[in-house]
Amino acid sequence: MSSKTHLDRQHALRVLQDMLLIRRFEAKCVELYQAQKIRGFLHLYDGEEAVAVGVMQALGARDAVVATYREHGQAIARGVPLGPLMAEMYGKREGCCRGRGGSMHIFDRAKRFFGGNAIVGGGLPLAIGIALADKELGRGAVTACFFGEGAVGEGAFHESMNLAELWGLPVLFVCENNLYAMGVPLEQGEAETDIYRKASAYRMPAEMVDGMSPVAVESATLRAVESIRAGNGPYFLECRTYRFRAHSMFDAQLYRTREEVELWKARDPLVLMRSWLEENHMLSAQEYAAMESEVEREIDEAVAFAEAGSWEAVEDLERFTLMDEVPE
Amino acid sequence: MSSKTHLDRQHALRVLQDMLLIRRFEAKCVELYQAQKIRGFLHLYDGEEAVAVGVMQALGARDAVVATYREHGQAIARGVPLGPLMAEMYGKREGCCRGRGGSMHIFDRAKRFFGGNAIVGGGLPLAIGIALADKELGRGAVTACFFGEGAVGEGAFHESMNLAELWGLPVLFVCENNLYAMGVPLEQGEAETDIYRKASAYRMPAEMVDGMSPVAVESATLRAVESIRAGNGPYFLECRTYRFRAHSMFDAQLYRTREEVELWKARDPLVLMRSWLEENHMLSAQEYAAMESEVEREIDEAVAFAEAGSWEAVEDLERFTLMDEVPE
Amino acid sequence: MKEAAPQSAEQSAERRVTTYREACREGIRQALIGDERTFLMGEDVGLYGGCYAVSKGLLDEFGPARIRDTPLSENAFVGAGIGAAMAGMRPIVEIMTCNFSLLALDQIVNNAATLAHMSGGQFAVPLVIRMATGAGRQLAAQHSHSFEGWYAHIPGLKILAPGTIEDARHMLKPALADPNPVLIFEHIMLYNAEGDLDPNLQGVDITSAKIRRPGRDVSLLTYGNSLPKAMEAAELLSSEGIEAEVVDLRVLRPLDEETIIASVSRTRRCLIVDEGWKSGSLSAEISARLTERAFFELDAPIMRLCAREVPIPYAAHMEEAALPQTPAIVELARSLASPQ
Amino acid sequence: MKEAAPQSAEQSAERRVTTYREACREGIRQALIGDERTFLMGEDVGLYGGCYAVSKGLLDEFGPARIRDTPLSENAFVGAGIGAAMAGMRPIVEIMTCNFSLLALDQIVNNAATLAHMSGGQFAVPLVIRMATGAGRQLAAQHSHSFEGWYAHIPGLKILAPGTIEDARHMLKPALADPNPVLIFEHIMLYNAEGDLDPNLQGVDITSAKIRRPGRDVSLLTYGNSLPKAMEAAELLSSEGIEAEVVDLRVLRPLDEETIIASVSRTRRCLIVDEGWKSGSLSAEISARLTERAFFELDAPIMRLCAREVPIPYAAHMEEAALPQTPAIVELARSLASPQ
Ligand SMILES: Cc1ncc(C[n+]2csc(CCOP(=O)(O)OP(=O)(O)O)c2C)c(N)n1
Ligand SMILES: Cc1ncc(C[n+]2csc(CCOP(=O)(O)OP(=O)(O)O)c2C)c(N)n1
Ligand SMILES: [Mg+2]
Ligand SMILES: [Mg+2]
Repeated sequence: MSSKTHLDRQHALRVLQDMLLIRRFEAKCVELYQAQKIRGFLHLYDGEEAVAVGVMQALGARDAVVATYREHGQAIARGVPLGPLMAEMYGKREGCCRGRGGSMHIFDRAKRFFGGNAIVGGGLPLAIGIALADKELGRGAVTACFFGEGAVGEGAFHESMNLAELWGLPVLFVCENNLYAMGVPLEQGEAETDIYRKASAYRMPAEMVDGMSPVAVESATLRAVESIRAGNGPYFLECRTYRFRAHSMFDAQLYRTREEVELWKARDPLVLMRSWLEENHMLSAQEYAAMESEVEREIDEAVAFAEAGSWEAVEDLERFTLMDEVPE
Repeated sequence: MSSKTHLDRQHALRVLQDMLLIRRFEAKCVELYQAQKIRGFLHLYDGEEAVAVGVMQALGARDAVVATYREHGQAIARGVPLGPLMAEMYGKREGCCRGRGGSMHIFDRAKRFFGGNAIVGGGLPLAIGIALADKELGRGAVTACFFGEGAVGEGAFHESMNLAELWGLPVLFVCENNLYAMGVPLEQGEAETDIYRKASAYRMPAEMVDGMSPVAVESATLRAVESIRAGNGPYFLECRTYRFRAHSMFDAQLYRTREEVELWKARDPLVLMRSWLEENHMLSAQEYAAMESEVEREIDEAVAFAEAGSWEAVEDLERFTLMDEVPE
Repeated sequence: MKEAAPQSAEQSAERRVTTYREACREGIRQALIGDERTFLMGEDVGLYGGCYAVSKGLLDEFGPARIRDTPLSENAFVGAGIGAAMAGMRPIVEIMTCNFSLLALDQIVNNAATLAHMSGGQFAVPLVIRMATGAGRQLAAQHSHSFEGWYAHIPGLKILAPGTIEDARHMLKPALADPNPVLIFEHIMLYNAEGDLDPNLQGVDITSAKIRRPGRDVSLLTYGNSLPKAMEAAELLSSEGIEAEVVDLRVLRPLDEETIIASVSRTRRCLIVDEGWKSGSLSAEISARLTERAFFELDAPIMRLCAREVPIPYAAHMEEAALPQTPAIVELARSLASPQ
Repeated sequence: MKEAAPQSAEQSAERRVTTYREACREGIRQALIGDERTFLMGEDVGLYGGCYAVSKGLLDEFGPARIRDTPLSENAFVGAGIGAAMAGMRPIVEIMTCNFSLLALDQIVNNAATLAHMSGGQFAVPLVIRMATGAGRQLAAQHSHSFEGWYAHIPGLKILAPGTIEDARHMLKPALADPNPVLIFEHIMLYNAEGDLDPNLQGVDITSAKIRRPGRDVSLLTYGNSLPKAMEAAELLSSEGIEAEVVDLRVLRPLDEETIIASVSRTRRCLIVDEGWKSGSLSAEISARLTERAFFELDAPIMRLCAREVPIPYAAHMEEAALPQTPAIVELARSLASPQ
C-alpha cells in the first residue's frame, strides 16, 4: 500500500477509524434489524468502506454529496451525526428526516449531503443540477456523486455524463463497482465491463482505482478534485470493490460462490489498513483497542439516542409534502 | 466516388431513381402542405436520401426497419407503396395507417417497416425487441434502426446499445448525423461529437460513413450486415449527412447560416450521383429525363390515389385502440 | 367470458394450500410450458430468483433465453418487450416495482398503448408487464406507491390487479392470450398470503369484477391488498348486523361497470377503498361513473377511503396511518349503512 | 390570496393586445430580470427560439447561461433542474410537450415530488416545469395528449393550467415564489390566442379557480383550451335563455374545492369539460368531490365531456371528434339546464 499522498499518522488513523465506525455501525444495524427495530430494506456497505472514506478525505465542507440507497457508509464518512442517522433508521422523530426517509433516504442539509436515493441512477441528474447551481453561484464546490456499476446501465447515467462534460460541471462521478447489481454479475449487465472506459464516450477523464484501498481512493480523488477545481470539468472514478454481505436483508446470494466472497474478504480494507499501520509501527494493539472502544461508544450513544427518541405525531403525517418555505 | 461494391449500371440507376423519388415526393409534400392537404408536423429527408437508399440496398425482405419521424425517405427506400403512403399523409382511410398515423407514423407490416416514431430515441428499444424476436425465432433477419444524432443524447440510446451488444442481437444502428437536432448543433448537444466512437463504450464495431454517398453507405452496410448475419452481434454506422431544408415546416433556421447550407448543397447526393453516372457514360440526358418522368408519374399516381381516398367514418374513431386479434 | 369450468373429472384433485407468490410462479411456469413464444424478462428474474422470489427456480427449469435477466434499463427492456411482441413473441416483462416503471413510462404510454392504433391495426402488442405495487413493508417513498389506478387512465392498455391466489394463478393466461398490452399489478403484501387453490379451476376471466362476499346493506368496492381488509371489515360488520357486499374490481381497465352498478343499485350505498392517493385515484372514476349511471339509485353520497396524499413515509406508524385500514373501512361502512 | 390590485396610478397604461405566447415570454423575461437565480433550461429554448417560439429573443437578451439549451435528455435535465433548485437556484425547465415529460417522470414523481418529504423538510424543490399540452394541430398520438389532470394525482406537486392570457402572463411569478415544484401546462392551441392584457394587473394567484362568466342555470367547470370553448358555448346558451356559469379551474392541484362547490351549489347542475381521456381524468375527481360534498345540492347527475378514449389520431375529422367541442358542450349543458 503506497501512494504519493502524504500519509501522516493522524490522518491514517482517522481513515481507519472512519472505516471501522462504518463497519461496526452497520453490524449494529444488522442486530437491530433482527430485533425489528430497523425495518424496510437495509443495504450494507460492508467491504466497500474504503471508497466512501477515501473519497471524503478529499472533499471539504463546501462540497456536496449525492448518495445511493447503500449510503450509511457514505453518510458516516461524510460526518453525518450518528445519533440522528440511527434515529432515522428507527423511524423516530429525532431522525435526520423525522422518520420519513429510513435507511435508503438519509439527508443532511448541514453536510450538503443530498440524500440517499432508492431509484438506481436517480441521483445522477440531481448531481448535475447541484453542480450547475454551485458553478453558477460561484461556490467553487465539487459534487461527488456515488452510484453502483449497475446504475451505469440506466439511461440516467448516460444523459448525466453527457450534460456534465458538455457544460464543464464540477462533478466527481464515483462508481462503486462491486461487481454485482443485486444478482446480476457485471459481465451479464454490461457489454463493456471496464466501466471507466465508458467515460471516454463523453471525453471525460477517468481512472480505475483499487476500491479496497482508502489511500488509493483518496489519492485518485485528490487528483480528480484538483482537476475539477481547476475548471477542467467532471472526472470519473471507477472504484473496484466488493460487498461482503448480501445485497440487502432479503437475498439468498444464489449468484455467487462462498469462495469468491472469501477471496475478496482476504482484501478487506480494514484488515489491510490495520496491518499496514501495525507493520509500520503506527498502530499498537492497545491503540487499536482504544479505537474500537471509541467506535463502540459512539455507536452506543447513537443507539441510545435513537431508543430515547419519540414517534412523530400521526397528525403530522402530511407535513413536508408541500413546504411552506424554502429552508435556508 | 469509388467503392468495392460492384456497381453495375442497373443497380446504380435504381439507386439514383430511388433518391430522386424521395426528393420529388417530398417536394410534392411541401406543395401539398402549403395547400393544407397535409397537416401536422412534416419533417423532410431532403439531402439525406443517400443514407436510407444506401442502407436499404443491403437489406432483404426478411429484414426489419425501425424509422424516425423523418421517415418518408426511409419508407420510400424500403419500398412502402407510395399511394397508401401519400394517402396517410392526407389522413385518408386508404392511408397505410387508415389516417391515424400521419407523416410521423408510417407503418407497413408487409415490408416489416415497424413505423415512424415521433419520440426521439423511442424506436431504439423496439428495435432491440424485434431483433430479439427474430433471433429467437431463427429468422436470420437484421433490424435496421434509424435515428438522428440528437437521439444519441437520450438514455434510450445508451440502454439499447448495451442490450444489443450484451445479447449479441442482429441490430444495425444507423445514426443519421445531420449535425443538428432541431436547432441544437452537434457540438452543443454532445460532449463526444464523433458519434461512432460512442459504440466503443459498448464494445460494438462502428464506422463513420459519408452519408452523402449512397455507394459508401451501401458498402458499409453490406459489411455491417455481413458481420451481423455471421452472428457477431450488432453494428453501428454513423452516416454524416445534412438536411437541406428546415427541421420541420415550423423553423426559422436561426441556428445555421445560409452559407453552411450552400456548402453542403454542393455535396447533394443526387447531383453527385447523377454527374458521376453521366461522366462515366452510364446515364444520358434523355435517360435522366425518362427517369424524372417515371418518378413524376409515380408521384402523380400516389397523389391521385390519396385524392380519391375517403375519410374514415367517425364512428370508427376508437377502432384499433384495443385489438381483437393479433394480425398475422 | 365466464370463469371456465373444470375440464374433466380426473383433474378434480384436492384443494391445496399455496401462496400468492407460488401462484404467480405457477402461472408463469404454465405459460412458459404452453407457448414457446413466451419468455420472462426483467431485472433479477433469473440468477437472483426475482426480487420478490416469484421466479425462483425458473431459470434452472427454462434456461437463460426464456428467463432473461436484464441490466438496469427499464426503458429499453420494456421497449424490447414491446418490439418482441410486435414481431411475434409473447413476452412477460417484469418490472420490480411500479415505482421503477416510471422510467419506462414513455415506452408504455407512447409506444405500447399507441402502436396498434397509430399503425391502423397493422401491428398489435400482445405483451404482459407484471409489476409489484403497494405499501406496507416500510420501504418509503420510492418503493411504496400504487400506480395501477393511474395507469388505468391510458387507452390502449388493460390493467389487472389480482387480489386473490386464484387470480394470481390464472390471470396470466388470458392476459397473454389478449392481443393488447396487459399490465398486472401484484401487491407486495399479498405475496406471502396463503390459501387454498382449487385445482379444478381452469381459469379466470380478465373482463369482469367479482363479488367476493354478497351483502345487502352497503357495497365495498375494492381490489388488491385492500380486498382482504375489506373482507375482514365485512366480517366485523356482519357481527353488528350489517351485511356488506365486497366487490373485487380486479380488472381496473376497462372497468366492469355492470357488476359495479348492479351491486350498488342493490345496496344503494357504496364505499370505495383504494390504496392509491385519493385525488385522481381509480375511486374517483368509479364514483363519477356511479353518479352518471346510478345517481337515482343512491341513498347516500358515495364515500372513498384512499391513501393519504403524501409520499409514503418509512416509519411504521406513519405508513400505517397513510393507508386504508380495516377499522376505517368498518367505521365508514357503518356510517353509510346505518345513518341516524 | 386575492388577485393583486394595481399598485399605483402611473402604471395605469392602456390595455394592450398581445398573444398568449407573448404573455408566456413576458412572464419568463420578468422572472429572469427579477431574480438572478432564475434561468430557463430545455430543448431548443435558445438558438431555435423555443419549439413553440415562446422563448424567441431571450437568448440574445440573457445569454446562454440563463437561456440554456439542453441536449435531448429529458430525464437528466429535469433532474438537473431539481438538483439546482435544491441547491439554491430557481430554475424554469421547459419540456417541449407533456408527451415527452414521460421520459422524465421518474425525476418528477420519484424525486421532485418526494424529496422535501423524504428529507423531513431539510430540502425544498422550488422548481417550475413548463410544458405544452393538448391536441388540435394534427400531431397524432405521440404529441397530442393532455397529462395535466394525470399529474394532478401526485402529492408534492402543484399543477397549473393557464387558460387565459392573464394567467399565461402572471402565473409564473407566484409559481417561482412557491417553495414546491410547480408544473405549468400551456395548451398548444392557445399560443396564438390574442387578447387584451390589463397592464394594471400586477399578478394572479395560484390558489384559486376563477369564475370567467357568472350564470345561474348550470356550471361549466373547465380549464385550458376547453375554456374558450366553454365561453363560446355559454354565449350560445345565453341566446337560448340559459345562463351558464363558466368556472376556470386553473389550479388543478390542489383543487380549489370551495369555488367549485359554491358555484355548483348555486346552479345545482354541473358539466365538467376536460380534454383528458375520460376514465381517470380530473373530471372524475371533481365529480367525486362534488358527490362527497354537494350531493344534496345537486338537481341532476354531474355530467362530463372529455376526450374520447383513444390515442389522438392524425386525421383532422377524427382528431376533432376525439376532443370536447363547443356544440357538444351546448347540447349537454342544455340537457342539464332544461330537463323535460
Ligand atoms: C430504477 C431501479 N431499478 C431497480 C431497482 C432495484 N434495485 C435496487 S439495488 C439494485 C442493484 C443496483 O446495483 P448497483 O448499481 O451495482 O449498486 P449496488 O447495489 O451493487 O451497490 C436494483 C436492481 C431500483 N431500486 N431502481
Ligand atoms: C423525446 C423527444 N424529445 C423532444 C422531441 C422534439 N424533437 C423532435 S425532433 C428533435 C430533434 C432530433 O434531432 P435528431 O435526433 O438529430 O434528428 P433529426 O431531426 O436531425 O433527423 C426534437 C428535439 C421529441 N420528438 N421527442
Ligand atoms: Mg454493484
Ligand atoms: Mg440531427
